[in-house]
Amino acid sequence: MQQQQLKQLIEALVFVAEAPMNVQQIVDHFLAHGRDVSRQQVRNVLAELQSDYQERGIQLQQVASGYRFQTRAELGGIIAGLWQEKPPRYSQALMETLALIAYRQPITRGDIEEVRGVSVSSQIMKTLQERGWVKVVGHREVPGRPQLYATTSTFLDYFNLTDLSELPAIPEPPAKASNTGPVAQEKTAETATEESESAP
Amino acid sequence: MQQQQLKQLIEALVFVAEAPMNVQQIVDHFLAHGRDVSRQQVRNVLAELQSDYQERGIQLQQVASGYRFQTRAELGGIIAGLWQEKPPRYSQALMETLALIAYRQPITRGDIEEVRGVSVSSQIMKTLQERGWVKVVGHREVPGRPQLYATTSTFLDYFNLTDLSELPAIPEPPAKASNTGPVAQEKTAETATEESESAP
Amino acid sequence: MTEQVAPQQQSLPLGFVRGEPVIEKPEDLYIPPDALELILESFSGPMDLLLYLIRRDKLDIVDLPILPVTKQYMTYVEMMKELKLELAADYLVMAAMLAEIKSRLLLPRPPADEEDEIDPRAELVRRLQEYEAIRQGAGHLDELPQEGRDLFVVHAETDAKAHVEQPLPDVALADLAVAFAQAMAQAQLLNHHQVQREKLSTRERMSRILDFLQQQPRVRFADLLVTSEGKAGVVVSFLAILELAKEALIEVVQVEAFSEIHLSTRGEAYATTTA
Repeated sequence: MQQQQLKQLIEALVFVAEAPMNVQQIVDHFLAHGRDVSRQQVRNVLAELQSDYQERGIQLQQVASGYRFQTRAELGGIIAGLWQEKPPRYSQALMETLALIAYRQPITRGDIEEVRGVSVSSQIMKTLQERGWVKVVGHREVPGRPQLYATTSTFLDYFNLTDLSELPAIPEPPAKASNTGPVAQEKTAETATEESESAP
Repeated sequence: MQQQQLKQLIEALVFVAEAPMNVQQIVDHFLAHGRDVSRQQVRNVLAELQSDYQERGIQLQQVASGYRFQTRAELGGIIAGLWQEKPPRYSQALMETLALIAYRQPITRGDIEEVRGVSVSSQIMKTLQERGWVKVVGHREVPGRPQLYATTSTFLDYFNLTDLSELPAIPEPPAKASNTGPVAQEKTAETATEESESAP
Repeated sequence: MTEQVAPQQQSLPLGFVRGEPVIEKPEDLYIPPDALELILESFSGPMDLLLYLIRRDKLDIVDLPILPVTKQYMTYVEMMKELKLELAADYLVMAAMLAEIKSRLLLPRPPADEEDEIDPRAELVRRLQEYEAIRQGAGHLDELPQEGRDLFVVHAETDAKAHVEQPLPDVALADLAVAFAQAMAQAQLLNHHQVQREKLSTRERMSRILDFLQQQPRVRFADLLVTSEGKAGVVVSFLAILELAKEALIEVVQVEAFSEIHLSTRGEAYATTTA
């Protein structure tokens, strides 16, 4: 296939797809149509496209689940006016809960309550799960087997991130007071194992 | 407003709008956000955008109700694969109707209904005729002159048959209740005898 | 949000009544409960309130001065109690904790325990630090460009959907036989009588002859007996014609003895006779 046609096709594909497309999906799509394209070729084309759209009103953005075209963030205000409804504003309580799950995942409801000092409302957890931002990834093996929550790729997509490492840094959680130290470490180790287990 | 920013905004607006946008709608949108832009300016920008996208996978197209971005017509075929669905399955009612027509032709709708105990939907007859598997070969000269259905050569071709005598022998019907068992067996035995008789 | 109600005075800002800041709650002045509620409800919890008090008074989290913080915190909790705000329960837990830390700090410590003793404030300090980090994280999240607020995912129109061919269902021959068996089994259940299965080749020939008669209204009997199919073919055709005649689907006409026999559909025969 000619380079020019390949580029046009990938561009059109990403524009037309209903969800972000990743490199593998693009390769598979071509394969399904009897065209052999390597992952590297696709990656090169995507990089070229990204630079083509650098100065335009829309951009080719890589998010967690793939590539998508989106408007420049700086133009947001005036474009938002196209719709009657205002974008939703989330409460401080919801944003704190989301931040805890994002920065300290996997995390139980009890952990969230301890940091925030208030019980977590079921409505907040429901909203976060309905938006597809948060999901249950396992249980902590302690009495009651509380559910462990983590963020999803939908969350990353929504906040325009490729992965969690792109979250702006915050201070590390301070170590627990010395007498509780060993317990805290044990918990962290256990959590880490659970995380790797729950990864697909 | 700077020319560059105006262009980015109009580009993003046309991309984001749910329906094609015309020049007046674009002018009105800017006005609603306190920005004065002339129709001529908007037209110039649209012309520029059209030429920018000349060689790309998508193009800025003017249609009756305004401007919109759409994929190049030549790419349609390969992009279509994004929506290619798996073939559906025919309903049990359709399969039984087809089977009755195949094994009992020529047959009227009334005959089929008598065997199946339920009315045959017009949709089923339409589907079978559209598929080219079944056609009307005459009328039974009884009141109402019901149409007589038979299978076609397309039907034989699809199932890779030379003629109807190659239709498979009727398998034992799945026992619906234990007391119907012997009856079903009896029938199968009889069927098998007939089959061997009808062989040339 | 809470920063808006955080002026630099040492005194407690309760709110603004008719544009005037209310510093202390005067006994004789009526403060609309709505205004107070608004301020108190702007805190997302006891940790938020505590952090606000510390930050407002520019206190050091690590060297937390428990006494003044507890006093100020209690003033707010009292107001919440008066207003019967629903959140009070969570705030009371914090109040109890502050009171406990205060009492432990005030208690004289036995010299032997001096080294092992952990600062009773340590756990609270740790929680405050973590809470502050998370609040910062929530702020970061809020500042990230968000879909539907700052940026919009765009799609292009396409005529590609017109190229999508709706695939037709696949049917296996065996499925057809099974379907027939099922239909017949159903018929037996319905009718309680044997449904005879007729010879396939005959039924097919019947269809073919009827179809033939659709295109050609009158056919010579002899034309239907195709010798190329051999004896069996002739027999099948003959049987099919007899069956069609029996079922009154066709008209068999012979003008005189030994003359050519013609076949026509019944409708056609009627049409000819009436014409």
